[in-house]
Amino acid sequence: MVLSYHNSRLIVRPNCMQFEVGIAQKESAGWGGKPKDHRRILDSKGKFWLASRLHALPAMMRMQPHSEFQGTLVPGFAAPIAIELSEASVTFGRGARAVPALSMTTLRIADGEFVALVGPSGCGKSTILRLVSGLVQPTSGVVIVGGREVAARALRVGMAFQNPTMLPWMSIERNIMLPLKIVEPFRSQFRKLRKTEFRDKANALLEQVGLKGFANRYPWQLSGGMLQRANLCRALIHEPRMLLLDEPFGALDQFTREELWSILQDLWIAHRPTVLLVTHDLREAAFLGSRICVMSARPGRILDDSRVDFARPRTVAMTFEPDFVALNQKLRAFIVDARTASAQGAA
Amino acid sequence: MVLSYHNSRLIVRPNCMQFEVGIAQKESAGWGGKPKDHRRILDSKGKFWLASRLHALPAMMRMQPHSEFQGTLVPGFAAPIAIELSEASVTFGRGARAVPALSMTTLRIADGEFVALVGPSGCGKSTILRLVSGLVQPTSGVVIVGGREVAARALRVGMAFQNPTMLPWMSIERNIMLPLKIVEPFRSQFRKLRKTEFRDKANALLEQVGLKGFANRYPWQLSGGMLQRANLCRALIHEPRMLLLDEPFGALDQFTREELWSILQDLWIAHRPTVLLVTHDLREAAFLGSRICVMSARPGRILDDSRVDFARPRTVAMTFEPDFVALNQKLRAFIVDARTASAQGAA
Amino acid sequence: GAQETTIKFTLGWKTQGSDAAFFYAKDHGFFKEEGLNVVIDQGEGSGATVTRIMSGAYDAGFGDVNAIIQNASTKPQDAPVMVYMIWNQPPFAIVTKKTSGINTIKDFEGHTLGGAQGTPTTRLLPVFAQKNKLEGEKIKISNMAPNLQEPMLIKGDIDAALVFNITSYFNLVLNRQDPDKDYKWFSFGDYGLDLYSNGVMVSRKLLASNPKVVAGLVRAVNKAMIAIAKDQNAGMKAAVNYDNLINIEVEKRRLQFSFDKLIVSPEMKEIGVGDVKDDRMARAIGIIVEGYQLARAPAPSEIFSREFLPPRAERELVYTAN
Amino acid sequence: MPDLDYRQKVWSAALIMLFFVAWELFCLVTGMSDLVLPRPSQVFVTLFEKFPILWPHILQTLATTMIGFVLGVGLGVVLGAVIGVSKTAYDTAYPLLVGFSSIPKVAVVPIFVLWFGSGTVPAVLTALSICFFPIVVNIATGLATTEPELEDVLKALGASKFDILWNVGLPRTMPFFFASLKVAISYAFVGAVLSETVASNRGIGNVMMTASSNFNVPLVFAGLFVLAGLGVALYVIFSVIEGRITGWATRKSDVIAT
Amino acid sequence: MPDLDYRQKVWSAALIMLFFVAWELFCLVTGMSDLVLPRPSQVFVTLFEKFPILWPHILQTLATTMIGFVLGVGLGVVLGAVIGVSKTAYDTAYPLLVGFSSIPKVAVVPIFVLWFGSGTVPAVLTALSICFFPIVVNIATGLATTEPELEDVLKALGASKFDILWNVGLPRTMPFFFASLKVAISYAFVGAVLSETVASNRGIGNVMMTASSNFNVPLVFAGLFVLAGLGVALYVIFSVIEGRITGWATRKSDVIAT
Ligand SMILES: Nc1ncnc2c1ncn2[C@@H]1O[C@H](COP(=O)(O)OP(=O)(O)OP(=O)(O)O)[C@@H](O)[C@H]1O
Ligand SMILES: Nc1ncnc2c1ncn2[C@@H]1O[C@H](COP(=O)(O)OP(=O)(O)OP(=O)(O)O)[C@@H](O)[C@H]1O
Ligand SMILES: [Mg+2]
Ligand SMILES: [Mg+2]
Repeated sequence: MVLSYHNSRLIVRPNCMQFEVGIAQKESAGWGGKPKDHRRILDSKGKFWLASRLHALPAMMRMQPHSEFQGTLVPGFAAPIAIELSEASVTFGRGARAVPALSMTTLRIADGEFVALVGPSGCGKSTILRLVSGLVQPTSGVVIVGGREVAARALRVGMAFQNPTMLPWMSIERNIMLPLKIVEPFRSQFRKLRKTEFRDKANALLEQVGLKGFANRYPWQLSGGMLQRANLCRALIHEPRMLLLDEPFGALDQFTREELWSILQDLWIAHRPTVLLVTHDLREAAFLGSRICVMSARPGRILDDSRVDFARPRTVAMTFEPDFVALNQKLRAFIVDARTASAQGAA
Repeated sequence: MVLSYHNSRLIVRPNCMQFEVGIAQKESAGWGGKPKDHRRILDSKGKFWLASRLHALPAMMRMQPHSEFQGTLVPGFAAPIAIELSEASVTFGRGARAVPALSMTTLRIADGEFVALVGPSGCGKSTILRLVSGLVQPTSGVVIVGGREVAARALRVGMAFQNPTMLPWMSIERNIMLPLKIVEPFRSQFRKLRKTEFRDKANALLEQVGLKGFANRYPWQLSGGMLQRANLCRALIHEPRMLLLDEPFGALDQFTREELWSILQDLWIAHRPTVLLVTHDLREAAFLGSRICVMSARPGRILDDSRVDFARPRTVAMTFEPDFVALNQKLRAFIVDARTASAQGAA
Repeated sequence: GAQETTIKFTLGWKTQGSDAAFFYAKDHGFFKEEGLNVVIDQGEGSGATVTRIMSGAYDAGFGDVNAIIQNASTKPQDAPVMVYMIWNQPPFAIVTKKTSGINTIKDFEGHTLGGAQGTPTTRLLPVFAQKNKLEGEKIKISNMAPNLQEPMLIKGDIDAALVFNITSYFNLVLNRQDPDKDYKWFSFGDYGLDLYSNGVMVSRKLLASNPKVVAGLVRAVNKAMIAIAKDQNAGMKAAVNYDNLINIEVEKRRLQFSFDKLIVSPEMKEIGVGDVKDDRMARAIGIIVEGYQLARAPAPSEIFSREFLPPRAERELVYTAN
Repeated sequence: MPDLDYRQKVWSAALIMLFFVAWELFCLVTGMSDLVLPRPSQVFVTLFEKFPILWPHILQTLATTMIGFVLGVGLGVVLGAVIGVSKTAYDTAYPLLVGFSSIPKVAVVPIFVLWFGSGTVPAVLTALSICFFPIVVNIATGLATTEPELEDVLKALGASKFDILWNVGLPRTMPFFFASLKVAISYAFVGAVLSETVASNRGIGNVMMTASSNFNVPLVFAGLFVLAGLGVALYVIFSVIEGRITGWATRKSDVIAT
Repeated sequence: MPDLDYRQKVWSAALIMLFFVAWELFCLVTGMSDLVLPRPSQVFVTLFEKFPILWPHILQTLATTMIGFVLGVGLGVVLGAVIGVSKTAYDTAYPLLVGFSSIPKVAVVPIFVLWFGSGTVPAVLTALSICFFPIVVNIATGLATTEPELEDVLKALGASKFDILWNVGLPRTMPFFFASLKVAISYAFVGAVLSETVASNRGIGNVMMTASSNFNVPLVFAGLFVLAGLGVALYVIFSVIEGRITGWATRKSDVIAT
């Protein structure tokens, strides 16, 4: 569903089977028109809905006018909101077998922010990413995903799944080029002359992550870490405005990992996509994130939301500096809390 | 194939399609009988082979007599060799598309040792585990896997795959109980009254790794980290004499990870299985391992093989002590070397 | 004429020597002379010819008059009409091995007869039994496909078979038996079931819309009949021309058998080939109505029309085997 | 969502009804002769009237079909397992089986009849011989395409080939096994009826043969409807079993329903 | 290991030969009459002698079968895709299709003949109607059991249902599609021949019918051998294509061969 007033936004609601990931706003005009206008919601099939039937409305009202992105992100929505979860809960299954995966989570991410999400295993981090990408619908609450791109059909979201699922019948290269086959504007160019151009692009990316020469291999011919790197390439290739990365470096050794941190940071500085990164590595979170959200154990909630103000570009050396270590210690403490919350949650 | 002289050992050779993982020695009598005797190799079908046809012979000759395990392991084979790779190479595919995965690797692991294997992504760590478990045959060289168990059919090897492949049609509990259905002596007891006993055992293990209440879920209902923990349970349930763990904690948060370290360490101290652990976390390697092997980049070789002499049981606090940190630094340096070796290898 | 009318014509079965007249007429341009383009297709059975014509898929065909009687009883306005009777005598017969111990028809009681379902021979057995004062309940019938009857008879699985003599005779020959020496034949015609059988039938639609065409068709077939009665080899040549898979020796014998046993009869000599006697036809209708327990007995005129027959003089068939 | 399930079922039933209504209308509008294609209403009336007569024949056909089907499934699973596991069996048996399947069974029935007499045995054999091939193919393909990663789990435990087949290969193949059952059961009916039309004194095939020689086309269609009904009934039974056994493979729909 | 491959092939060919030798011996030893089951040697001799006569019939049957098969595959894929994707279609179409398949096609052929005349059209339609069901079943099952994880990859990109079907569903289903082709091609032959036996002046079915009504059993078997041969030939062609397209699914054997 798409909000019709000035900004077009994706609204993923419960029981809404059909959805589209994101949609760009038409003009970067400010929010806050007449409330009446807000109530007209246009879905992807061009049908109007009354907003009053949606939980979304209050959340949308709270949004701030758009302003140009300047330097470090300031919470309080100086930039337009790219991702908003309002009291979103997800429960898998029904009845006695129901598993609450996420409980009343509220999270707001501005356009161009780099948010790292940490938390104990099984707390619902992947579920948040799946909510944002529209693969899962909230059982209650609202998820709004918007963007800045003009007139693009999809938000060009780039997702690196936790388990790097490559399509086994395609070579690595073709797997990586998949988003270009699907997402506009690449899609329409795919059949034209640009195929070799795209192939070059894929190979350049593969080389960057150290997979030169593996383009024509099949997924099962790669090691776990290599697959994970290919997975990252697939999330990046269509230059998405929004990156959802689920432990993208988990199976990599320390050095490869640090190399990729820098690559990702450079990319972020250059293009400023909105990034939501799930990780277990606190150093990684602190190195990459502009904000770090700590989640409690299942069913997850956001326990802490801290800004990370170290200057960019950050270097690996910085991660050994006292400030950085102190931040890590602080996060560790939070996670200990999160785990205690877990113990209560489980009881 | 099984060596007939005193000790029965598994020999995994190239072009030998049928194999068995390990076999116990009949008596714990010493090695080093008459060379002539060594030459008689009995395979699993009871057929004799002339050892001279095998590359194995020189490697076996070098084995030392067996002695009881005392305290810390001393390299030099005070204990019987549990795993031996002699100049083992693995190349996947043929001709122009051949990928050398492992090159001339020699590695000897005594019974009851805890060896951590670290190295850059794609260097062949998983391949070594697959060699030892018999899932892959060396293109050249020899792999010998023996053990101390008496009269057991299989070595009760416990393997945690890098990608936790659970059978999707079985609940987590049944997945975890799979080894009990296959491996003697549990297998024969499985159909008898002991099924509930086994189920209790599985549930106890699940509770230990924090998966209480998930026994009857299906694999796709678990998060990445939860699956990995279940995967670990499956490797442990049949109390194997040999544990092959491929990044068993990769998808876990720091604290869950540290908890499981301690559980694994306790288990090792209590039962002294031979453990081969692949990890990217140097702290993890140093915390758990009695020996740490560092591999070069693809095609891998063992670059460094260091003993870790910290007293057992080790605690998480110890990992912050200077000795420990120093070891980590040393390992880091080795891995930098390993990656340089990689650059040459790739060139 | 310049304008040829296409007639879709279905045979009673796969290509057989006894169909030679149609091929001969086509080969020698008899149809063409009448302004007809006759397309001949192989059939699924002489009863199915009636269905094929009734459904409109075919205009004419070679089939069983008894099937017309059945259909005319319920659907008088749809059933085709016989316009040229060829098989004056019924081919329905029971065949048994001489060694089977069946010497008279009374001996059928207590024996198993193999029958192909729905064929007139099988269906008329109760009438046969009743007319000859046999106890019908004592005769067991085993159903089987027509081409299994002779093998099962030879093998001894059945004691006798309910057959068409023209088919069964040659099936036995092809099964390397001597049908004359080792087998005994009980022909229905000899036991009070004096039925007519196959001939040329046309659809009612064709009859109504284009009687001239029907007359032409009948004329051409009649001409061919008379020609091949004199020269069967010429008839076989036309048959081979149509279908080169047939076994010429056997099919020629079959052609001669058809003349010998089914076409040439005292009645035929009296009234000429193609015609029927109305009183015999009425009797035959009575038998069929009884055998099939039909609700209504159609009049002979609904079944057979002699309107299109050439004059008697042109229907003088003289059969000489060669 | 039980109410959605319910509406789903009603909707499907309505569509099936629609099919028959369309057929009825088609016949009425085109004035189709019932010798060619009777109207469903005629067929149902005939079926209802003749049901007492048909009943023993239905039982006969059902029995022979089921025996042939069960034997066919057994044979199919064994052959499929052998072909799926062994390359030699694959290269040898596949061409022979494809060749055999390309032969119309109607040509084989007479041989069965001559060997085993007319009646039940050839019907069972024909049902068997016509229905096992889809099962072979699907079992063999399922086994051949089983992900080696799944098998490795057992291989690493020193499991025998049979253990692997039993614990990994066959369960993984279940969805496609059930798929092939749908084909197999309907072909089993075709086989049994075929044989009955060639040589038998009982069974639906026999009834249909008699009816067709009597030009009683509605009765022929009643026989066809009975066959279709039996096929669908067995399909429904298998569907229920399938739902229980292969639910894991179709979890997709679960997730959507959440 | 090319030499292993080669030995494999020789070994398989030898086993197939063995089958015919065993048949020959069986007939010789039991003194089987060639009116029931001719010896393969007789059949091959007949085949060789009659080949010039058979040739146009072979072409006819091959042509009708191929047309029916291609149409059947098309129909099967479309129906399978619809059933695999839509729950309503699943609930509606499956019972109808199972019911339709349970009907012996031999009962349907006369209807086709009455509508379209005898000859090629009913043969094509029969081949089509007999061969599409295995394809429907396998495509539908393949789509329904596609791992949601694979689909998620595309869903997250905002792909349309068709994109997902095209890029994930169908490729994943390919191994089972090819499996069903093996069943479909052989049944297509059965269908075409069936129709030819009922109503046609040409084609192998017609030859076999003529031969069988002449009790020329070796010629009937020659026809059967031709059909089997055609089936196998097409199977071999599909196998080659299959090997190229679905190699990824059978990588197991690759790994062993390494
Ligand atoms: N399809 C599903 N059906 C049922 N339960 C599910 C499903 N997917 C996830 N869950 C449950 O939801 C909870 C959260 O899962 P999620 O994958 O979001 O965890 P996570 O934070 O990513 O954990 P990890 O760090 O281990 O990957 C888990 O308890 C899991 O069991
Ligand atoms: N089945 C296969 N076919 C072809 N190549 C393979 C296969 N399995 C592994 N390889 C190659 O072998 C090399 C070593 O793989 P391996 O899985 O042992 O790496 P690893 O050390 O475990 O890496 P990681 O830390 O990324 O898991 C890789 O380059 C990989 O591409
Ligand atoms: Mg996760
Ligand atoms: Mg690995």
